[in-house]
Amino acid sequence: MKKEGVKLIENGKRLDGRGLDELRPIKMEIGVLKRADGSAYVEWGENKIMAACYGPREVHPRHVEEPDRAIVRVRYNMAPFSVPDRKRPGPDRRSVEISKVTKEALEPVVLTHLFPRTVVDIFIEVLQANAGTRCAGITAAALAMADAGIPMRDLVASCAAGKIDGKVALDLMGLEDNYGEADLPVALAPNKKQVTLLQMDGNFTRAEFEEAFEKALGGCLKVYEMQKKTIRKKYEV
Amino acid sequence: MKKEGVKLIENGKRLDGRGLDELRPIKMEIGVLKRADGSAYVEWGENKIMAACYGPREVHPRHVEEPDRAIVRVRYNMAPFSVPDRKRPGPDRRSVEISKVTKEALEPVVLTHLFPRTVVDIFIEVLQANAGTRCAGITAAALAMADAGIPMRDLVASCAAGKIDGKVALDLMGLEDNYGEADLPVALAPNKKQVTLLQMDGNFTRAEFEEAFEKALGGCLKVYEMQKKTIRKKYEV
Amino acid sequence: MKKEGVKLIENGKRLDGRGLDELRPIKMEIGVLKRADGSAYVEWGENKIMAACYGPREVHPRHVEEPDRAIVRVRYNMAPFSVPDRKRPGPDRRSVEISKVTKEALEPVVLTHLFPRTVVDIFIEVLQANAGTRCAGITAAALAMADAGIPMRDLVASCAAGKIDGKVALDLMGLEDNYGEADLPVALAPNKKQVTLLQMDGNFTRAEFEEAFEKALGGCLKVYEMQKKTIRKKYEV
Amino acid sequence: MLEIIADIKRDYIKRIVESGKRLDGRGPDDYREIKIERDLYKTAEGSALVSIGGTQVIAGVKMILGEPFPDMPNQGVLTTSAELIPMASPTFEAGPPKPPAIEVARVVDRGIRESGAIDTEKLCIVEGEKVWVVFLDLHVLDYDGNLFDASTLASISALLSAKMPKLEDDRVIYDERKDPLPVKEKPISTTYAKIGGTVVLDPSLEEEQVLDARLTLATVESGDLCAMQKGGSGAFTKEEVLNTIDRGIEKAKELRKLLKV
Amino acid sequence: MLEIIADIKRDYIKRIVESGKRLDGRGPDDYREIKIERDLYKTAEGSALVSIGGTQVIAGVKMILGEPFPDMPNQGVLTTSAELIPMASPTFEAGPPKPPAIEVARVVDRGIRESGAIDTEKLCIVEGEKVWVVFLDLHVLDYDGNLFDASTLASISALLSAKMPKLEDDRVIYDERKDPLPVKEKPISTTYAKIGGTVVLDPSLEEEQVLDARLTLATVESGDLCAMQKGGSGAFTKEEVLNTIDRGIEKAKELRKLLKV
Amino acid sequence: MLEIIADIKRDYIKRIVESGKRLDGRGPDDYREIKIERDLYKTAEGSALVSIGGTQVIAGVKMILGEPFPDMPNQGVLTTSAELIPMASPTFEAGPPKPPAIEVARVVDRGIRESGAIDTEKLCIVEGEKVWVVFLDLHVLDYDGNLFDASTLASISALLSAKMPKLEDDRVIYDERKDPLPVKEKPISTTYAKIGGTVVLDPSLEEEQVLDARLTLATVESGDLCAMQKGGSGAFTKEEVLNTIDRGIEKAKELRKLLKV
Repeated sequence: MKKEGVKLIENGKRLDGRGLDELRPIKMEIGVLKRADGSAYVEWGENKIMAACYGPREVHPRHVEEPDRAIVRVRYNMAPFSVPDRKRPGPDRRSVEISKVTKEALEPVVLTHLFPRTVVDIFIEVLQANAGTRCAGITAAALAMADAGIPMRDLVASCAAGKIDGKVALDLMGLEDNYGEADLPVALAPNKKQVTLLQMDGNFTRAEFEEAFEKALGGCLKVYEMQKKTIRKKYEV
Repeated sequence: MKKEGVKLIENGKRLDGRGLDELRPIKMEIGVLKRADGSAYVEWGENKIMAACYGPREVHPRHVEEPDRAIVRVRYNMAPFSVPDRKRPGPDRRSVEISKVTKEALEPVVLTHLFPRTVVDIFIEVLQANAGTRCAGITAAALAMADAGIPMRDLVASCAAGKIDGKVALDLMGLEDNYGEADLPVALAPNKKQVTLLQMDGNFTRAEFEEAFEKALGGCLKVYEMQKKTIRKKYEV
Repeated sequence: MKKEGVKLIENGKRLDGRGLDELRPIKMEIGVLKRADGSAYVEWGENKIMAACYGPREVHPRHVEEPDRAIVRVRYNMAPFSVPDRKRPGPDRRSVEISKVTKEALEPVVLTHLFPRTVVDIFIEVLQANAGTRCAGITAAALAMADAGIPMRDLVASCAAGKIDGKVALDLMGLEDNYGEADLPVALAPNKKQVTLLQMDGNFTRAEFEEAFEKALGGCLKVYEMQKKTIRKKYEV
Repeated sequence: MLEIIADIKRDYIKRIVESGKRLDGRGPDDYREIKIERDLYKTAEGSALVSIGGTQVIAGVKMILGEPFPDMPNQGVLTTSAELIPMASPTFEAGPPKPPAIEVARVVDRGIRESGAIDTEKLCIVEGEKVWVVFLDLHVLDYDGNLFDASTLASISALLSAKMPKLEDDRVIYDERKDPLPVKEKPISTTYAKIGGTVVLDPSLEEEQVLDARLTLATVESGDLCAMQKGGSGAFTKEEVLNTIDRGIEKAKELRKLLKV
Repeated sequence: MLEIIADIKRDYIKRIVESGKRLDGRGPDDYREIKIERDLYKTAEGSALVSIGGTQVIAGVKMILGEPFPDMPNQGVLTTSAELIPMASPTFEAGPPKPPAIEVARVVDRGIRESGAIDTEKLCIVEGEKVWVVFLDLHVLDYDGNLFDASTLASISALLSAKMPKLEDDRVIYDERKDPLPVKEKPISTTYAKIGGTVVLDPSLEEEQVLDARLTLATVESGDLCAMQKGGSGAFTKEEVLNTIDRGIEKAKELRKLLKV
Repeated sequence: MLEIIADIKRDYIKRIVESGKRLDGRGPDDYREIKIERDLYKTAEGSALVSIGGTQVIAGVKMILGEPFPDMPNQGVLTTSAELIPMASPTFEAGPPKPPAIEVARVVDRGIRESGAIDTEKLCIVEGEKVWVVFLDLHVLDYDGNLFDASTLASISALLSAKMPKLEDDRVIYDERKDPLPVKEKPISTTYAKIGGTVVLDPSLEEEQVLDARLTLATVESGDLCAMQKGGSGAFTKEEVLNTIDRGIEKAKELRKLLKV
C-alpha cells in the first residue's frame, strides 16, 4: 500500500500547503434531501459525501429485529464515478468492512433501548473520494442522524492521523495516503471522550502511535465544533 | 443499432417478398402444455414462442401480495439456442425490461379486483427469435391467459411497425430490424381501443410516427382476429 | 475423464502396493468439534474429511419444514486448498450433486417421523482430496450423526469399486480414478443390506458391474466394522 | 385503514388533476423547478447533478480503454447503468438493479443511442481492437417522481461537460483531460402521466403513485422522435398518444434551452 | 387436511403398483407414449423436442470457438446445462439452477461423455489453442415425470441432428452449416422407480411424488453400462439393483430403435 | 423467557470479569490453550491448523501464476479470504462471505501486508507480466471465540510452512515443491475484549457474546504496530486504548515464541 520515493513534506509544509496539524477545508450542510428523514452533505478536502438517515422505522426482513432495542444498519457505498478508475456498482469487500466499522462507530451513541423492534438505517454515498472517506462519512452520518431527530446521547466526530516522511500528521489526503507510512482513522463521541472507531495500518512505534492518536482525537474535536455549528445554523431563523 | 448499406425494399417488395403492409405468416395454438393452467404456442415468421399462465394462485413470497387485487407477474425468457450467438441462461437487462413492459401491456385487461391476494403468473419462452418476439410473446400470453380462464375485460393483441429504406412498414423481421431505421412495437386491447404497450427506438418524424402507429394498430387488429379464431376453435367440437 | 497409457497394475499390485481387493488405510475419530452436536474426522488414504451434524433443530427458512417429519440437509464442500488447483470458494455443480446424493444416501436411516418440523443439518468439509471423497464423506457424516445422537435405524457405510487396466478393483485412489475405466461409489445401510447410494460412470459390462458392485458392498461392510469400533471406543472408559 | 386513506388520497389527486389543476399548483404542461449543476466531480470525466422539484439525479461519465463490438469495429461503446440507491427513497432497496432501475437506464440509453448523441466513431482508437468505452452512471439521490426526464437531462448535461482523458502509450492519464467528448445531438426526454382522463407533464411522486399510465418520449433538435416508452398498468387511447406527442415535441424545445450555458 | 389426502393418494398409488398395475393402465415395463421431433429451431446447430407422456423437453445444441482444457489439448469441450423453467411446473422457480436441475444436467452429461458419444477429437481445430465448444442446453417445457429419460433422448437426438457451422478465418458463420456433428455412440437412459416393493419403468409425475427410490441407467449399443444414478430418500436391495439393470439393458434396445429415422 | 436468561447470563459474566476473574478460571492476560499443527495438507503449498481453546482455524496457502497489479509491476500478489462455514457454529450460514468473515479476512490481510511479512518482490517472475499469486484461505472449523488471533496465527504459520511449487516452462508442478515461500516478518495479533469496565485478553465465545467493544492489534518483531481494529457496539476511553496496546505488545512477544519450532 505504501510506497517510497515521493517527498511529502518540504520546509515543514505538506504538498497542499498545510502544516502537520492542519485539517483540510471542511464544509457541512444538513437537510439536503427531501425523502430521507435526515440528511447531510460534507465536503472534506476533495471528498464529497452525502449521508442520509431513515428511522426509527419497521425492520425488513422481520427476523433481524431485536425485541429490546433498535438495530442500526449502515451502507457505505462509492459512486462509480467517485474514483479515477471507475468502481463497479455494488459492495466490494472494502465497503462491506467500512460499513461494519462505521455502524460500530455510530451505534454507541444511539439510545437504541428507547425504540425496540425498529431500525435506524444510515446510507453514506461517496460522490468524490480522496482519502479519509470513512471519517467524512461517519461525520456526515452523525449529522444526518441528528437531522432525523434520532435520540442520541452524543454526536460522533471522526478524523484520521497518519505518518508521512517519518512524521506524524493530521488528516492525510490522497497522495499522502498512497505514499505515507501509516494511517489511523479514529471516531470520538466527544462528551464522554469515547473512542468508537479505531483502525490502523502501516507502521507506528508505540510513541508514534500515541502522538498520532492524540492528534486524531484533537481533529475529532475540531470536527465536532463544526458539526455543532452546522446543526445550530439549521435552527437559527 | 441501425446500419446503412443494405437494400431492404426492391420493386415495392421486401426481402421476404412481403408488401409494406403485410404481416409475416402467423400460426397460433392453445392448450399445448399439460401442467400450466393455460398455454399457447405462436409461430410468427421465424419466431417460435411458448407462453404459459398459472393462476390466480397464492402469492410467494407472501409480502408482495395486494389486499385488494391480484398481481400480475411476467417472465420473458430466451432459450439459449433461440439466437445464433448462444444466450447465457438467466435474465439480462433486455429481458427484464421486456418482462416489465409486457406485464404492463397485459395487466390493463385483467379483472384483478375479482381475486385479491393472488397472482397471475405468465411465462414466455422464446424458442427461436427473429425480431418481434415481444409482440409475439404478448399475443401468446393473452391466449394463454384466456386458455387459463383468467377473468379479462378484453384480449390483448400486439404488433410492430417500423421504418425501412425511409418507408414505414408493418412487422419488421430480423434483417429489417438490424438494418432499418426505426421500430415501434404496440399492443392493443381492441374492444375499447386501448393502447397498452408503446415503445419506440430509431428515428421518426411526427408524420412518420403517426403513419407507423396507425399501421401497427391495424396489425394488432389482424392479430386479434386470429386470436379469436384460435380460441373459438378450442370450443368447437 | 478416463485416459489411456498409464499402467495401473503391475505383478498383481497397484501403484500404492495394494491388491485388487484392498482398501486404503482408514482412520476415524468422533467428537472432534466443540460447537457441533456431533462430529467426525476421517482419513481415508490421502483424503482428509471433517463432518459435523447439527440437529434435530428448528428449520430456517420456516417454509421448508415438513409437518410430519424432520428434513435432512447436506452440504458437501471442498476447502480451497484441498486440491492442487485451488478451488474457488462456494458450491460448484459437482458439489451440489454430491450434496444431493449424499443426503439421499443418509436419509433412509434417519427416523425422521420422530421429530417433525425440524432439520438435521450435515456439513462435510473436504480438507484434502484424493478420489473417493463422497464415500469418505458419507462414512464420516454417518459417524457425526451417531455422535450427535440422531435417532437412526442403522448406520451408513460407503465405499467404491472401479475398473483399472481392465480389472475390477476396490476403492480407487487419485491416479486410478484419473486413468481408470469406471467408478462405482456405493453406500450401504448394513443391517437390512439396503443400498442407499449408487452412482456409476465409465464402462462396465453387465458381468463387470456385478463383480464391482459385490466388491463395493464388501468394502462397505469393512468400513462399517471400523465405524462401529470408533463409536464403541467413545463409550469405553 | 391505511388503504382507505390511500384510496381517498388517490381520488383526491385524480379529482384535482381532472379539474385542470395540480396539488402543487402547477398547470398540466408545467415542470417543477429544474436546476442543472455541471462538472461537479473531478474524479469523473464529466458529471451533472439535475434536480426537478425534489428529485435529484447525478450522472457521471467515466471512460476506459476497451474492445469494440465485433459488428461495430470502428465505434466506441456506451454503457448506461442506473442505481436507485436506498438513500433516495424508503422503498428502494440495496442490491442488484431491479426492473425500475433497469428500465430507466435502458430508456435513457435508448434516447442517447438512437439520437446519435455521441459520435462513437470518434471514440475508435484502433479499428477492431481498441476503442473508448464510455460508462454513463446514473445515481439517484432523492426520488420525488419523474426519474426519466431528470436522468436524461443529467446524462446529456454530463456528456456535454465531459473531457476525454489523455492517452499515453495505452495508459489512460485521468489527471490530464483536454478534448471534449464528441457530442453531436442533444436528446430531450419529456414524461407525461395519465391520471383519470387527464394527461399531465412531469408527474410528482404523489402523482406517480396514482397514475394510470405513463408516456416518455425523447426528441432530437429537429423535433423528430428517437425513443418512446409507455409504462404503468393502464392504457392510452390513440388520440391521447398523438396529442401527448405533440405536447412533448413542443415542450422539448423549451427544455433544450436549459442546456445552453 | 391436504396432508391426509396426500397420504391417502400415496397409499392408493402404492397399492395399485404393488398389484402389478398402474394408474394409467401401463404395465411395469411400459413407457408412456414417446414422440421425438428433430431440428425444430434454425437458430440452433441441432435440436430436438421429446415428449414422454405429458413431459416435454427441448435439447438445443449451440457451438462456439473456445480453448481446450489444458489436460486434453486435442479435444473439443462439451457443456451440458438444464433449466427447469417455471413454465413447466407450479413447483419450479426462476433463478439459478437448483439441485434437481443440476442433477439432470450432470447425469445426462455423464451418459454422453462416458459413452464417448461425441468424437471430441474431431472438434479440435488447433491443438492446445482452439477447439469447438458444444453447448447442450436442456429446456424443460412441461414436467410430468421422468426428466432423465426425456432429457437424454432429446440430447442424443439433438446431437444426431446437429450440423457444424462454417468456419471462415476464425469467424463462425452460423447461417451456413454443412458437416454433421461427429457422433459415434448413442447412449440411452432408462429410469425405474421403486414404489413400495415394486420397481416400475418411466415413473409419471404422480408416481415420482410417492416413489421410495429411483434408479437411472445409461447403456451403449453393445449393452454395456456407461452411467448410473440412484435417487430418492429410500433404498434398493442388491437384488433389486441387479434385476433392474437387466430390465434396463433390455428396454434400451427397444428405445434405441426410435433414434433411427 | 430466553431473553431473561440471556440478560442474567450477561450480568453474571460481567460481574465475574469485573471482579478480575473469568468463567474458565483464566486471568485477564491469559490465552486459552494454543495448539499449532503445520503442513497438514499435501494439496496445499503450506497449511496450519491452529486451535485456541475450542476455536479451530485452518489456514491454507495455494499459489498460482498471475499478473501483477499495474502499479506494482515487480511484486507478487496476496489474496486473503475467510470462510465461516456453517460447520463451525449454529449461527453461521452458507453463502457468500458476510461482514464478519470479510472483516476477519481483511484484518488478517492487513497484518500480513502492512508488516511486509511476505517478500513480494521475490514472487515476481517477469516484471509487469508474470508473478506468483498467493491465496491465503482461512477455513474456520469450530468457532469458540477470538477468530482474529487464531486466524493470524494460522496464517503466519501456514506461510512459514509453505514451499513454492516448481515452475517449468510456465507450467506449475504442484507435486514438486522446494524453496520456502520468502517470509521476512512475523506479525502477531492479540485481541482484547472490554466487558463492563474491564479489558481481558482472548475472549471466549461467551465473553464475545457480552462484550462492549473489542480491540485487535497486530505487532511485528520490533514491537512496532502494523494493524489495529476496534469492533463492537461500545467504545473505549483513550486510556483503555493506550493501556491495552501496552499489554498487547508484551503479550505478542510470548506468542511469537510459539512460531519457533
